[in-house]
Amino acid sequence: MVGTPVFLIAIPLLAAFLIPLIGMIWKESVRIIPGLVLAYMTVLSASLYLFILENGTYVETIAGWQAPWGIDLVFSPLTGLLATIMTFMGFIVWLYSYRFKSNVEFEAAKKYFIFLMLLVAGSVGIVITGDIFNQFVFIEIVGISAYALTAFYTGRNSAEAAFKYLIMGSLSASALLIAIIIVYAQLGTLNMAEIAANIDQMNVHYRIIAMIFFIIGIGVEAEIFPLNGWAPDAYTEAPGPVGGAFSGIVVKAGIYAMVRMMFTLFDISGPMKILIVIGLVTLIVAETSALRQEKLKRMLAYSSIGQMGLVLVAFGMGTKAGVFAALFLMLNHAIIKPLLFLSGSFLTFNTTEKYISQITGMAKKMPVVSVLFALGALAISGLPPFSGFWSKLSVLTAAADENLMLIIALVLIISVIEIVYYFRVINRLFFFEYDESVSVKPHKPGFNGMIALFILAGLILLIGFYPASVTGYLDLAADDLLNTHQYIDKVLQLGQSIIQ
Amino acid sequence: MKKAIVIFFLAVFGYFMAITFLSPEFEADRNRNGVKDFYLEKTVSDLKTANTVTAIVVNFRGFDTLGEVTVLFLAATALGSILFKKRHHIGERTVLYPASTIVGSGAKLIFPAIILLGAYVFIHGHLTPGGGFQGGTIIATGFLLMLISYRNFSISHNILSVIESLAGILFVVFGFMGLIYGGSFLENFMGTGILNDLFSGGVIPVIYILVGFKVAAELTGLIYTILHEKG
Amino acid sequence: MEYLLFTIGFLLLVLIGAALYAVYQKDLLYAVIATGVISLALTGLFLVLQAPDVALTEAAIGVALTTIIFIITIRNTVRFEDEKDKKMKH
Amino acid sequence: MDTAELIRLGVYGTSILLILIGLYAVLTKKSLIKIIIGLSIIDGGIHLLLIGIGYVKGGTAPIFSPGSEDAVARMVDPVPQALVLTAIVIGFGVTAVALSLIIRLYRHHNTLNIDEIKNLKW
Repeated sequence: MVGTPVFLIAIPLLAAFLIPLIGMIWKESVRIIPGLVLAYMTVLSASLYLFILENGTYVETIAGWQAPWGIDLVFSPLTGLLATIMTFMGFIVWLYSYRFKSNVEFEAAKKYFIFLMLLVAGSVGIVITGDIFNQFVFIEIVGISAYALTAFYTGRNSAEAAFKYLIMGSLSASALLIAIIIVYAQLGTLNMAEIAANIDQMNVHYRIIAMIFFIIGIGVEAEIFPLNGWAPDAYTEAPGPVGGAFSGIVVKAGIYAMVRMMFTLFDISGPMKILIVIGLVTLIVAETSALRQEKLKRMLAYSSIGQMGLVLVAFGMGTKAGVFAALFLMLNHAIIKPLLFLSGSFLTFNTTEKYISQITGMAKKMPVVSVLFALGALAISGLPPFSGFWSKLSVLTAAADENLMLIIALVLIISVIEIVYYFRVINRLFFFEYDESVSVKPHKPGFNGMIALFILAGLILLIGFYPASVTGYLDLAADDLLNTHQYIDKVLQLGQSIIQ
Repeated sequence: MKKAIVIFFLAVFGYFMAITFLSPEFEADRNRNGVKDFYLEKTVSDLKTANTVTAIVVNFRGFDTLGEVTVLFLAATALGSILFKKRHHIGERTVLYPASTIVGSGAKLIFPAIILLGAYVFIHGHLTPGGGFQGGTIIATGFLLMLISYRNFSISHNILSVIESLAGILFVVFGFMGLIYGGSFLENFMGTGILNDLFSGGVIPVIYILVGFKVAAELTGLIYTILHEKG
Repeated sequence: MEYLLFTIGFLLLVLIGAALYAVYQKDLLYAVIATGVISLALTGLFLVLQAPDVALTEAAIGVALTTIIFIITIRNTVRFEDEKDKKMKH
Repeated sequence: MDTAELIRLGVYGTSILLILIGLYAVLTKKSLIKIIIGLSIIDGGIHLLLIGIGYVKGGTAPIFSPGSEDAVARMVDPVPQALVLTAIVIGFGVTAVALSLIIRLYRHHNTLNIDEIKNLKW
């Protein structure tokens, strides 16, 4: 091991404070240090993950106080898997944007990389923390980095998208704080395991109200309907790689927070139905909106929201197969969506509007990027033999086990819709003539960016042809999420509870 | 029409809030023996810190505080990034009229006192009410007073940034020292001394003083940035 | 005890009054000052409710810093909610 | 109804009212600055709510002075106070970012009216 879970958060923070200092002397460091930190986080997270697969969940206490009293970090098969995915995606996004703005101001680049690094660190923090108020703090860290990244380009609309995001984000943060207040007032603790162990002592009315506030509070990051109004604008206006970071990292953290809250914290009969309803509404609204979009990134954003709806539906089934399918979907989405965003951002390079019509016939000019984009599009719409197929299949089998025919039918219809709108783009990309008056000027994509794209594409093909390479890990993670008692026992190691 | 919907929504929201917080059951069902008693007891016996809030902010929930200074750091950075202009010349400060002699001399007179008060508040954070955040913000208000009273009072952005970075780095380094000498991140690894002494509480006052420096530098920088913004 | 009750009641009334004033006032500068008054009343309440640490923070951040950055923003943008009278800007 | 009950109801009721007033401003007002004012009113309400949670009747501040080490039983709950400290600072950070966004929006649009700015669809 090269560290403990707390390094995943402390090291990026240390680096963020260090960068302005070193940047005064050595300008290139503002690009290199974040990359080194993200690479280190990936290695650390992966090695910790392998470690805990052998030795069981690792709970780290902070400031020397045992779990119910102090803040603790939980590194379990589920959180470890997610943290590894996130840090890896963070590294990929860094790799893609390494030369980003290299010809422009040093100050801007410095800030961009600090925000990116803290975005990843905050998302990892949301996942591995075991304390609800600590989670709130991390949500705010992610939030402020995300607002700043959205408003990064000084274009006309970016400030507006960021402002919209900020209003929704801070309203939902207030809701989250109210939920925390209710829980603390009733149970006198903020530790997740402690809350989970004592949730049945809480009045049912308060439990339901607190849960509603929690859903509102986390829903903005998790992009559930109707709290996702910010997403299409933010994805469109943010710099290209940031869209990939949002869909690959931030949303995953939001979904995790929501699922952890539903499965572990609030043990109400029927919360799963709530998840299914939320997920289905999100799915249908988002996918039908995606069909109508004229702008590439807006379409991708709606598609991303729709996928998250599907994830929630799969989680909502509440069975082992459902959770497994949901995690599989999350993994695939975390790989495929950044590929689409990153390659899409190469295709619409230097345009402000990013209309789909602007990429007409680009395949003739930028064949490699176009093929990679098409690969992502085919994979996410669930066509065999790519990775998306297996996750959609597992959703369908999970639904079939539970006899949820409505869900099966809807998922199939949605898949058709997805195929339609992705093929619309692919059609334009490959089978139309290049038209100089409409299309963007082709450019030579950077070397580092292409490496990032190839890594992602390689992963898609790997999972597509050998799904068994990941299913074992996902299986363990699903077990971990469903086993609330084990979580409580592991965190409250001594078996002591402050509430008798 | 829109207003009617909003008021309906507010009524529903208010109703739920009211039945949650105003019903007598809310108090009756409360579980009083939560973490509170443990914190109060351990603050005196183990940490030897008189101010329990400080002990919680810096030690029991120190990780939150680390996140919180990061939020401030991010906000200050974001402000610079959002208000960034291509041709970045330091603009004239948005103070329309120079301060009158009375305000000017008054500010000069009060400024050292404010700084002193801020320093007092964060040095005594573990003994009396106050601490790093409070002291830091008080110092920032002192600089604010000078900035709006004198058009040519200026602070070097680089120095602020160095103070901020050093304080942040030392905070994390103290956390790691806790990991090395105590066994967990941010653990109180120094001798705790005697309750109500200035040098008591081990690492708590040290970290809180660092937080004070960091908050003061961040807030001053933040105000400085926004003050030099011409609409 | 009566004294405590009176103080708290007064501060709560100030809070609600200032909040309503801040929302309905068309002149944003006055509205911002009203939010400063809210923070001031909150400071007093925190003090009465035995939270001196929070009172100090609220006094420094809520009353001084938040108000001043609001005022700077208003100075850089518009002063009136309606914006019809643009030349009344400052 | 005794004093403690009155204080409790008053504090909770006022904070709920503050939250509602703030929400009303956020949802109906056209001026961006008014929206941010609404947000800070909501924040104030929530902070008051948190402090109200921790208050016990006749309690003392959670600070030990020499010779009062046995006062534990009468102290108010320090945890919500620590949480409010964090929340206030975070709220200030968010407000500062929001106001800087407003300044930039004004630079581009020369107005702060939300109806005139909207060229992104909701």
